[in-house]
Amino acid sequence: MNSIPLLTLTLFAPLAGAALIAFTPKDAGKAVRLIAFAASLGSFVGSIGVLLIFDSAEAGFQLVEKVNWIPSSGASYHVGVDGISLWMILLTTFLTPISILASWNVAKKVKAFHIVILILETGMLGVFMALDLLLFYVFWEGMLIPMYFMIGIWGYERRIYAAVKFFVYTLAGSLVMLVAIAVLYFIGGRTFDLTELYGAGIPAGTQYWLFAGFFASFAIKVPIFPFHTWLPDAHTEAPTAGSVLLAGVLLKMGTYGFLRFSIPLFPDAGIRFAPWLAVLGVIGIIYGGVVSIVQRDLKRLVAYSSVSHLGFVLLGIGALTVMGTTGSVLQMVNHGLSTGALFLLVGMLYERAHTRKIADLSGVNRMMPVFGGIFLFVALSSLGLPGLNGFVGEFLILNGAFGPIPLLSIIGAFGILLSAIYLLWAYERVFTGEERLPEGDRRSIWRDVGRREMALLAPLLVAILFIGIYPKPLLERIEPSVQRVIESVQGNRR
Amino acid sequence: MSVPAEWYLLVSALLFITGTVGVLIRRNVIVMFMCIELMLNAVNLTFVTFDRMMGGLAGQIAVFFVLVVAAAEVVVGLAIIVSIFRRRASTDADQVSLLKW
Amino acid sequence: MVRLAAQGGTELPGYIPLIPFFPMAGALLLLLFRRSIGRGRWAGIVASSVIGSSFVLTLMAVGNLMTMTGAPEERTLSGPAYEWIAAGGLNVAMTFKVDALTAVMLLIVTGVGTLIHVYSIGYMEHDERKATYFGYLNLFAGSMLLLVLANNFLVLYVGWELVGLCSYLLISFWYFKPEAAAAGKKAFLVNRIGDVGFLIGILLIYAHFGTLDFDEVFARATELQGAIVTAIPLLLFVGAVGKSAQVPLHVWLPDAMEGPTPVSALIHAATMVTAGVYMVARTHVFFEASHTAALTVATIGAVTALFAATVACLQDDIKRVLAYSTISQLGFMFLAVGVGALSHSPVAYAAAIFHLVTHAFFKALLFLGAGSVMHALEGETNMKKMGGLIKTLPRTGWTFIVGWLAILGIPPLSGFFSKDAILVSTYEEGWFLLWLIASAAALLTAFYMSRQVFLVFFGKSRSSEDVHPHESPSIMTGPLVVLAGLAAISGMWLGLTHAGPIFRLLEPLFGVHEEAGTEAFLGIPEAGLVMIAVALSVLGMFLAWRLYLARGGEERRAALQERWSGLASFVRSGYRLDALYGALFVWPGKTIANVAAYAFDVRVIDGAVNGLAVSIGRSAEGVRRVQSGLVRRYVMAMLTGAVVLLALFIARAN
Amino acid sequence: MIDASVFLLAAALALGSGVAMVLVRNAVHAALFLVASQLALAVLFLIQGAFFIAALQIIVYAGAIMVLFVFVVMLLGVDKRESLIEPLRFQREIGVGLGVLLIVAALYLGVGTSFAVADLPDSAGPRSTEGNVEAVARELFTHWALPFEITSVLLIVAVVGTMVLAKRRLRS
Repeated sequence: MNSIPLLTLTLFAPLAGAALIAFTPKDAGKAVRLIAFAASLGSFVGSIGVLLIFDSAEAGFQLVEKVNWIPSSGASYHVGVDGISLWMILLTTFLTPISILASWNVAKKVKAFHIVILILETGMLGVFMALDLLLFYVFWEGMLIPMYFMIGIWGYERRIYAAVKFFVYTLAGSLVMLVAIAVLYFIGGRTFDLTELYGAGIPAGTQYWLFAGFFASFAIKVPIFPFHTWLPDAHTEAPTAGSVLLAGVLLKMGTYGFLRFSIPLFPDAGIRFAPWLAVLGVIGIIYGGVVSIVQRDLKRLVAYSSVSHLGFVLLGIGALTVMGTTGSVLQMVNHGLSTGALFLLVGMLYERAHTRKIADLSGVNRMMPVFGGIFLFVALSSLGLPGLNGFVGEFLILNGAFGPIPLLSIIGAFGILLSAIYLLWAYERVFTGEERLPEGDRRSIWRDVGRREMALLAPLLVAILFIGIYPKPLLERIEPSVQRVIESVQGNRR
Repeated sequence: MSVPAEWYLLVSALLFITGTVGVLIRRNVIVMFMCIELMLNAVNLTFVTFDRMMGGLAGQIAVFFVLVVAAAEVVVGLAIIVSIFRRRASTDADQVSLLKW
Repeated sequence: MVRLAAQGGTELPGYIPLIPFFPMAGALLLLLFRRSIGRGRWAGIVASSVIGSSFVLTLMAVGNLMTMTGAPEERTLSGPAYEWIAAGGLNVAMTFKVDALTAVMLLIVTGVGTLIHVYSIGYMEHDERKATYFGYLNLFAGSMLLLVLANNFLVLYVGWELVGLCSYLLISFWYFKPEAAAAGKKAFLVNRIGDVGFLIGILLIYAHFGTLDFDEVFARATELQGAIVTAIPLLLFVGAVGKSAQVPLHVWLPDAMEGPTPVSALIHAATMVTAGVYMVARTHVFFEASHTAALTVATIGAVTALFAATVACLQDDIKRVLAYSTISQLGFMFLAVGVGALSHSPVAYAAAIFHLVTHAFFKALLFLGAGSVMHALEGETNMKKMGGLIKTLPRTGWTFIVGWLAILGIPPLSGFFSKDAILVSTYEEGWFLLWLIASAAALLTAFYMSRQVFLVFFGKSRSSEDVHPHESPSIMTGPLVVLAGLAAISGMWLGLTHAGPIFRLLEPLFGVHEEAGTEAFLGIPEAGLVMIAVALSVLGMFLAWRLYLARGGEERRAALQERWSGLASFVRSGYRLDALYGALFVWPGKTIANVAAYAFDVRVIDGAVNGLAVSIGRSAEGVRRVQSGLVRRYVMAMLTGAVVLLALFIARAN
Repeated sequence: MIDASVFLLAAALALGSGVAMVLVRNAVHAALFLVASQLALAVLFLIQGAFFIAALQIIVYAGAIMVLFVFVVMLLGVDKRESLIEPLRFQREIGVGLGVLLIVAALYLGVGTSFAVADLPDSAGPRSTEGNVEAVARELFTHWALPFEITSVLLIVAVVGTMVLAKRRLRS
């Protein structure tokens, strides 16, 4: 169909960059950064190509590539995109160069850092592209390792604890999923191929168990209350780039997994458990919001807000309506942009103040008005202000969920109140009021947003505004694929 | 009337058991090593016996390879013993228990 | 606004989307290039001309509207600007509609807005963040225009939230003052409480109609059955209560006075806070369907009018008096729409909008006048430190007096006509109790406004020696004069009788007023009601004169103070509602959050996770002793395993 | 009959010296007993017709490998005798117990089963007229050529590894 294996190129461009970096001399920091940036940018260009080729009218998988991998076990290198994964891929390739740019000041083991980040990108892209369960699993686990090193080596004070917690927690979930994959392999006719496994006609009783197996892995990744406690630790201790990619991309893998695997593979179980997913989502919205309010560490606050935001995504998926689920996919993108940007900003703040404690900061706006303005803008996007991206997703989710599960939708609507409380209160304490810092060399410490920082923030801000005002290009590509998933499930309802 | 194959096998089994018990109860590493050699020999006998029963040559080839491996193993093993002895002046297996936890 | 051109043969003239677009673009320009535009008066000039061009476009639209022929209902301009959200059956376009009600609102927003922009040029002369200020102001104007132009609940909601944002930004414009920052946040959060109700109302509407377009929803509004008939209007009203600062969500508005005074005039008096009234009027079909909802609106309106008026009587801050006054006047408007919905009375609706218009004029005038006074006194806001300023600030003083008489309802100034329309229609539709409450509020209004005027402009000067009041520049007094003119004549012009232009204009929306025989409750004819109202105003004025201007006033005040000091401080603090809410919601909320975050999350959930890890670690600690490092033990373990396996094989073979 | 008696003799020798090897306290004696056992095994190979293996057994095992053993024993102190005290609790008892269990199992299996290939050719050789050594060589260098070559790699690795391990550090 397509002569150039665009997906494969996009997928492995970062890995090639990593290999190249491995052969650069140790002290060539600048070259390493440039190679890494170029490689991730190459991947981004590739994904833009994918976007251009992508046919928005087609609901199924496109740009499919399939090569035998382990023929004896029916595993193949099978990749493709649909309207759901397309945006996840773009989000990944969009955020990675930004993260690399944001890490320009990382001085520790520069070479290893960039190798890790590029391997991570390939892993993340693979998760979103894979249409073969075994391939998916390999990428799913594969990206765990670079993230582990990223947190463990380049993190803050409690990095080891956070990294181990993250790793063990996620791995524990994945193992259960691996068992489920193995069972599915034998039940579903000895194949790992997703397109063949869809509609494999698994008996409902078995579906429940397999759903539970996949749920364990995805629920931890999302994370769903009460499996969320790895998240604040990992996000807070990770270096900025790590936090951005964790929040921006990794968390989406859980909700993406529900949409790509759990629900279409096990439609009966999907219908049965979807309301409970929504319930967990609403618990996440409220709980995450409430807990965020009283966080004392700005980065931790942003981390907890992710729990709340992903609660919305889960609510939309649990609604099992085209509108709600389309909103969820959009919200996944939105959260990646907004929370990614928030982590970048908190990172920049830390670089200057060397503290993230809310109580230690005050009146920052006075010294860095541009920075304060950008922070407010992103916070507003995160709290769902109409006209910015967050609102579109949240409204679609709430409106889509209102039909089947009105009560949950109403409770979820209070999430927008909570997000306003925690974000604006934090903004008030950190950015407004009287500045409380030594006079000394304030100018050099509190320089406002620099050129490099602006360059990496600006694309995010533009995207946030664009999606808020004109979400159509996204929605019209997401909807057919979501519709396909929902119809395959709802059509199965007996 | 030739000797039935089962007898050979029984001898081989007994030899093997002897070697095993030797490994368990002896503490001199060198002797333990010898016991392992005895076990290998017992297995060789089994190979040859089965080979005769099947009427082929594969068993004898296998014995050949076992011999080669055994030779290599002995050489490396004894080297290890020598270097351990240099450090600890002992060939007692119980004295070497650092590789744990 | 990415694609502005009207698409595909709609009736919407291409210039309509430009009305909100101009200020929005202006805002973007000012905020992005604030450094280069920030010098001199350029920011103000850009912002004013942008909003001015919106005003011109509005005039075009109104002209267009007036020259239309056809049935009154069809005299509208409407259509989508571009498709916004479309997914899963939901299809929301940026649809705009200009009808009579919108036209009125547009004129106020752009007209009064332009005046206040111009005034701000003078007022913000010395502020170094002028460009930011004007950017926010433009953003507000654009959002408000979006709100009133919306022909769709979601677009309305967009404008609704955006004006809330601008209110937040402008209240905490001087963010380095902790009070200002806190006030802004409070405004946003209290508004958000209302917005959540509004949002749920929208969800409910979509669930039942499958669309959010005004025309279709209103046309089918009577289809509703059951509890939802009441639920929808009440939820919408929750939004209105938050936005329009009605009891019990009014607490943000007095604090909002931390913002620059022109902001108070534009956002917190003339335009944004009236959005709630506009919304209820716009969705009146729902309110008419539910007696409960309509009664709630009218009652809350009346109660708020009285409640806020009592508080206003005891404020010493020149702006806080006006803030409470605004709350009270908004209560009048809600009373009117409530009565309109209760009794299906077009006159009452029209009276609400009429009052909205006149209030916009005279309250903006009063706020700007107060701003001018503060400007003259270098930021002083305490009325106890003013007095006799009519001599030094003649233009400010006389225009302020026009506003004062207008709000009092002294004929023939505008407030007289609009307030009377409300009181009369309330009375005539048979809501005697509500009329009584409103009349009491009117009496108090006369009292506190007179008190303010007497304290500020008459009597002896109480300001400290080193303050030398000076009249504001003409760029500030110019708008005052224009507004004073409007406040004076707009009543006569628009609504001299029930056949006045404003009543006629709104007929397509609310229905035609039928001059039925009025069944007066106590047999008081309309003329009598009017005289009662005027008498009350005069009485209020007289009381204030006795206490604050006449000889012996001070002693009388002292006596009252002695007798009622406890009550007075209670009322002055706004009935301690802030403290009550603090104890009722904020404190428990923070406690719950703290417990959830530091006890539950850290101890229970994370405790379970870490506990599991620790217990696995502990058990591993025991198990690892098995690995003794003793080779012979290992061999024995292996052999034992082999023996067991062998035994199993033998057992299975038999 | 000759076969049987040779078998019995050789088997007894192999087993007897095997047991003796386990029991004697002196390492040199143990090595000598092992040699004896291996020689007896070579006889058992011989009477089964595996001439080549029998030769290898004597040359490589009883010859080369055992020399190495003796060499190391001598090197590491020939005079040391293993003490009779067993430091590991129950190690000896359980070891012997397991051995007994295994012997019982082996006897049970050996007596209880028959492979029903009673009339094997007694000095079997391959079916062809070729001698045993030629047959093994043909097989080894045709069918098993690659594994055979790989053993050379193994041996080289072993030699190098041994040198590395046993080399004294030259640093002072």
